[in-house]
Amino acid sequence: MTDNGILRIIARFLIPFIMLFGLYIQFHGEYSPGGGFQAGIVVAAGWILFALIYGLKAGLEVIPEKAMYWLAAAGALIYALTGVASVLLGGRYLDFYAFEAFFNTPQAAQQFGIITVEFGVGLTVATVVMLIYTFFVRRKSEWDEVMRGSDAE
Amino acid sequence: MIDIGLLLFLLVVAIAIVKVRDLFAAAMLFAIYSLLSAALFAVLDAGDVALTEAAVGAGFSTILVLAVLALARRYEHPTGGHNLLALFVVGVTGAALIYATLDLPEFGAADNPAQIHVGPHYIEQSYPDMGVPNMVAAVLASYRSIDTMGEVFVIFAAALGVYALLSVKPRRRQFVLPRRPRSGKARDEDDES
Amino acid sequence: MDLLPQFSLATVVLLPFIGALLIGLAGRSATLRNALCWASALAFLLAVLGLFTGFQSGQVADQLVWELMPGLRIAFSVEPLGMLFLLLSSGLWLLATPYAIGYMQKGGYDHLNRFFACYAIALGSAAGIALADNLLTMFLFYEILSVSTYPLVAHTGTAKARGGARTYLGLLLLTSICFWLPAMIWVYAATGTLDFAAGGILEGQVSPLAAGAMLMLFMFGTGKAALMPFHRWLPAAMVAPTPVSALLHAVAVVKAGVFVVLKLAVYTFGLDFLAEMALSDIVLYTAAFTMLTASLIAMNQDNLKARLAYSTVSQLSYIVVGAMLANAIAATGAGMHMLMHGYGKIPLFFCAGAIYLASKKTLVSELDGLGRRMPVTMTAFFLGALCVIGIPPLGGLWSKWNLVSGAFDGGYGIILIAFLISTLLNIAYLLPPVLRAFLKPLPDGQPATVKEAPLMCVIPLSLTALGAVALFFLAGWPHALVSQIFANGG
Amino acid sequence: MNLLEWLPFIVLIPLISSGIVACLPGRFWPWAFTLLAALASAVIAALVLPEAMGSELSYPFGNWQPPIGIEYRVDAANAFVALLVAGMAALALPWAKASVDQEIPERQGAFYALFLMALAGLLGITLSGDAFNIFVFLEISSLATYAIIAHGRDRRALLAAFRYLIMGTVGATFLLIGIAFLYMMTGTLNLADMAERLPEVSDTRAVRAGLAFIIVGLGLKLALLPLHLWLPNAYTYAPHFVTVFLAGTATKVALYVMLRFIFTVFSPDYSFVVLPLSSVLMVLAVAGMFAGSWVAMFQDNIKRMLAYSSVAQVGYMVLGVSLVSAIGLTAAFLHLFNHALMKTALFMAVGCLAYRAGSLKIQSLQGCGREMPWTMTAFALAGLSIIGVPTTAGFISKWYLILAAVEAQSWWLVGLIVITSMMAVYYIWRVIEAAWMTERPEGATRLKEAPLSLLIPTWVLVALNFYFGIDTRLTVGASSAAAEALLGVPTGGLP
Amino acid sequence: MMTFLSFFNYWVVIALMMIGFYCVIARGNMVKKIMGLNLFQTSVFILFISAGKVVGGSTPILRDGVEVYSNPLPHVLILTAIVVGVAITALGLALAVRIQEAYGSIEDDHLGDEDDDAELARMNREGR
Repeated sequence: MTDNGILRIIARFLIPFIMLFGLYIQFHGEYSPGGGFQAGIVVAAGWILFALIYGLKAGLEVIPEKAMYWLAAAGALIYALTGVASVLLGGRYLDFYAFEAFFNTPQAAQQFGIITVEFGVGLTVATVVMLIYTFFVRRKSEWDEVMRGSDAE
Repeated sequence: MIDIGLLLFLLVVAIAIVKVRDLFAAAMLFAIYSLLSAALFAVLDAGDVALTEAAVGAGFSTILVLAVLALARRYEHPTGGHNLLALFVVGVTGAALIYATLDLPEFGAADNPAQIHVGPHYIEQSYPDMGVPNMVAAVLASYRSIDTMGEVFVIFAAALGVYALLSVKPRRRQFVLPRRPRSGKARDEDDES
Repeated sequence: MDLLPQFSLATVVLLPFIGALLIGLAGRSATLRNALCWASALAFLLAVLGLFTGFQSGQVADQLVWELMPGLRIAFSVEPLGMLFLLLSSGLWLLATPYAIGYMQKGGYDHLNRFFACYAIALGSAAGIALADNLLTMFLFYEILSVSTYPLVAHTGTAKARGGARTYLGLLLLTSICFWLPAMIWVYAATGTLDFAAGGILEGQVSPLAAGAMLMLFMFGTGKAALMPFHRWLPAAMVAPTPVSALLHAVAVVKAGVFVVLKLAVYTFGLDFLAEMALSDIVLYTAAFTMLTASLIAMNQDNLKARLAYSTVSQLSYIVVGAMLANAIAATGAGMHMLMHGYGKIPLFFCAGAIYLASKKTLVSELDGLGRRMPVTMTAFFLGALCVIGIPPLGGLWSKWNLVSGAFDGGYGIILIAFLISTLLNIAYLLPPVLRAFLKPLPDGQPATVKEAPLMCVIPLSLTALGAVALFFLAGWPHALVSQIFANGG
Repeated sequence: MNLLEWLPFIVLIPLISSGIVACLPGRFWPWAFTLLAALASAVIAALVLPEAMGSELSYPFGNWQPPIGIEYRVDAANAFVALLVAGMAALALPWAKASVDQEIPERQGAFYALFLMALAGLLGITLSGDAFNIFVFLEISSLATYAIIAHGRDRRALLAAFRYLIMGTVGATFLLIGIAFLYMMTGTLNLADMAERLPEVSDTRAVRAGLAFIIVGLGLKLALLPLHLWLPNAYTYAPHFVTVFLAGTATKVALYVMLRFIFTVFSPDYSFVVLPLSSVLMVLAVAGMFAGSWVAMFQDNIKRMLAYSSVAQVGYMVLGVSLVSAIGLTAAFLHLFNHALMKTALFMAVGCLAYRAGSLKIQSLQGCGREMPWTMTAFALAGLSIIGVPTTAGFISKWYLILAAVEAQSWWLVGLIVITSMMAVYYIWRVIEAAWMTERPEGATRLKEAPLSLLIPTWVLVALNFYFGIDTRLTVGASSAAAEALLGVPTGGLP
Repeated sequence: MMTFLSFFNYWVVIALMMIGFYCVIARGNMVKKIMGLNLFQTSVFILFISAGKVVGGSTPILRDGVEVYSNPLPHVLILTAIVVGVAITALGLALAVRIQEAYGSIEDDHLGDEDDDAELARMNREGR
């Protein structure tokens, strides 16, 4: 598939749009269907498309496996630590009204909280999907390598 | 009505998934099933769910199944006849479910318990409370935020699990029953995790 | 008097356990181990004697160690029956110590640290049973006794020993957990207490029928009393080295069993209540049946130790019968029989061991002519046999006398006859070995090299046999001791 | 800050720590951080327990009052279970170091992170007062559990994990169906709110079926016969540390949630009078006690034997519940706690054995008692506890169980309890006999005693078995308070 | 009273669930089992979502001119449940891959039954 020129060209155009769409879902989630999870999947889908066409190796050059792993943890921690922050500010866990001090209205504080945690969700989902995809697809090539190696033995 | 047709269609696809022995075909059918149920969700006013089901069921899950099929046999072993015990268990469960539906509230009625308790609060209060028009997002990320946090950790756990399982390098010798290792070297390598 | 140490009750119970710990840690030095064995036995005896003097002057206080739950206590107290049992076991432990050391070393056994440590634990648990203030404490030490004697029975580790030990532990735990424990919980549920009290705790609290059911559970649950059909463990335990058979299966373990029976009869059910209960007769007749059947079986055993084991089964039932006759005279007789049978049976086992050590003979039919080679041993055997049978001038007479008059007083004619027949059977199975040894000539072709067993074995067996004789003359004090229970209106 | 504000951190500390631990490199830091997290969680749980005795604490997340938001609602019953779970984790972790280093030399960050998630999931189920939140945390713990079971060295660990995954997910889906019915009938997910609104609709088929589905779903997690099939293999082939932790906690939490539904959400009058739940549970419990003990008697692999014994012990707990009395329920909670102590101790001892011996077949362990005396003594002592010898924790729970049966005049149950105890004697004794009363087979490798880092925690657990067998104030007090909290009535001074 | 449409809706959903459930317990192939699991769960999701539907209502996103909204709560729950489902699928399939490598099959009939404990243990020890 990596040799198919037409696909490459289409992908080159398509992938930015997919990413844009993902970001739109991510940050427009309060107004229309969508949110962190869907955005994460879409962004990951963009990357997967890239990896399908340019090869997994190229995909991993864009974002290395280690980075995915850490970002996945980071996303979950962003979510959790937002809650901790609200406790430190004197509220209950995940009580976004606690951020009111930084904003004009309580609603704004809530929206800030929602956007932050949704970002955490999106980050984790996107990286986890990429990570799982990486492992499953790479398994095949690793396996082929082993088979070849043992045949040569 | 559209959902009668959709439901029947779902039924057909589901039976086909169970019946078909070619796992590749089953995976494709499963993607169709997911898309159909996504359509059903959309009909039932659940836009967010529809989007997610389509992305996950028809996209991600299918890719994973295909990746597994690249490593394993594509065709399922035939199972000899019907599994009577399984049929019995399923029959009992189904009967219990049907028994339960006899008293369930009318589908779609506006005065169902689910529609008059708690639910309206979200519909009415989410905008005043947080100025977010998408009630699903409001409930998801604020009213029931801890659930969603749990969800994030579930998916993170899945990633860690897959990482732990599949970052172990595959070894040739695992195919055979490890009764008599062929050479000392192979034996050393066989040890895992 | 002041020379004797005055320990609290828990300390007395703890002494053998401490000894066991030290013996277990003694390492490879045989001298150190032997010294520790001696020291523990001696210390224990002194502590018991000290307790006895305190008891006589009424100075011993009850002791609460710990309260598990309201009404569930680990507590100790002392009363005449327990005192008697303590005196018996502590005295015989000291006498058995040289025998055990000699036997085990001469016999070339391994793992002696474990052996002597478990030996001491068993004695300690017997003391715990003797001093228990309530059913729970008694149950606790009863179970420790079962578990701690398991390694002793299985000591040699052969398949046969393990099989015997499995039967042993299996039956003892089975009966105690399946019958004793539920009965105890039932008593607790019914009365809210488990304490022993003079005159019993059950009267007026439960219906006679329920009490009867409890009695059955308790009596058959006390597997150590070897009531049929739960007597199998005792012959099975004969695979153990002889010192174990001697001290534990003639004294500590089985006496613990019948002690529990007596104690339950007197302090939980109360003799009066027991007499009212129709169901107690079932136990009574089962015991009488056991008494006769075990004697009959004993007659047909060629293996000397097995014969002695069945004899023990039979003799234990005397005590159970005594308890179930539910009157003061019979109960006194039962208490005394604990002591008398202990002193009568231990020389028999010692002798069996000595014979095995000296000549490797285990069967009655092989004893021909041995009396001339081992005169001391066989004489001791003779005295022990007479004591068990109950012939003057040996202590066994007095306990049997009391038992028989108890049966007479209670109007149990059948039991009276059973005692009579049983005594005849005693003669029939205990005297033949002696007669063979002294009257028959050595069979031809046998090397004449058999000599007396080592002194370490011969001295204890002579001493215990002499003790049995002495008890004939000193029977007054155990009688007085046991009678105290009933003197103050019990 | 007052204690209530700390309440959610019982769950949150392990959960958040898992994110951090996943990124820690090497072998020391993941373990140390995990230990700290579990300790902190246990300390908070210990502080909360006295507070929760006799009163209910409610912590609304996001400050949204229930039933709009999700709350943690804590009374004596779940505070007790939470302390048990967190405490067991904190006690098991010091033991983990050596064992995990040996079994899982690499990627320990991921392993400990998964462990923490399993722990946080269990704690979350325990504390949550919201039906769907229970489902989510159940899945966190389950998913993490499948993954850590699959870490076992034996390849059958993979199969065990897979089968557990299938059965566990079916169970969770059943739970979800039950929640769906209850939600459709009441319109709420909050348990307390649900309890208030249920009486109006309780006489409907949907609600009855809902309860049935919830019980079947939780029964799977609880390993109640005949839904126990996943347990023996999962326990046998999981890494030893995982078994140690799971054996003490996982089924207990499922039992607690079941009790919460039976007693609080539905009233006992409903569950046991309208539905024949009592007899169903009793039959299953008795069958579990018997079948579990029976099969355990014939196992060659010690770990598998103990796993079947766990099935039997779950039967004891459910039996206590099925007697529907204050004493019975107290007995169930007591056994829940005590069984955690004894099984953890036993599996720790077995882990010590495995650390040196490799194989856990009884035949290959003949004579090991003399080569590993401390390990085998610990095993024997913990075994006494499972048999129920006085002064051990096992005796106390057996005492209460029999007391409850006597009180209910069910003599046949008394008989069954003692008979299964005898079976326990048999299977424990088989190991002890092999360890001490037989000689080491010819040519067998000499075993060294396990390292102190394994032995000390094992002996701490053994000591606790005896401590709680002697000092019963805490356990009996907390258990009867828990029973009171569930029954909603004072039990009137238990004997 | 319930109308036919209601019953039809619920019963088809139940039929779907049972097909999935049957697939889980009766099929030996692990991939098929996981698919069955997904079928089962997805059908339960449909049940949940139907509980939130109000006839004549619309997607719960606040807009002018819309009076009746469907209940957003089930949607939220099912969003979470879908994520849980995909997590399980991923882990299950990863396990299937490893089982395929270790046994050469993913037909769960009697895999592992004849594994030799002693042999595996010895190899583990030597691998150490």
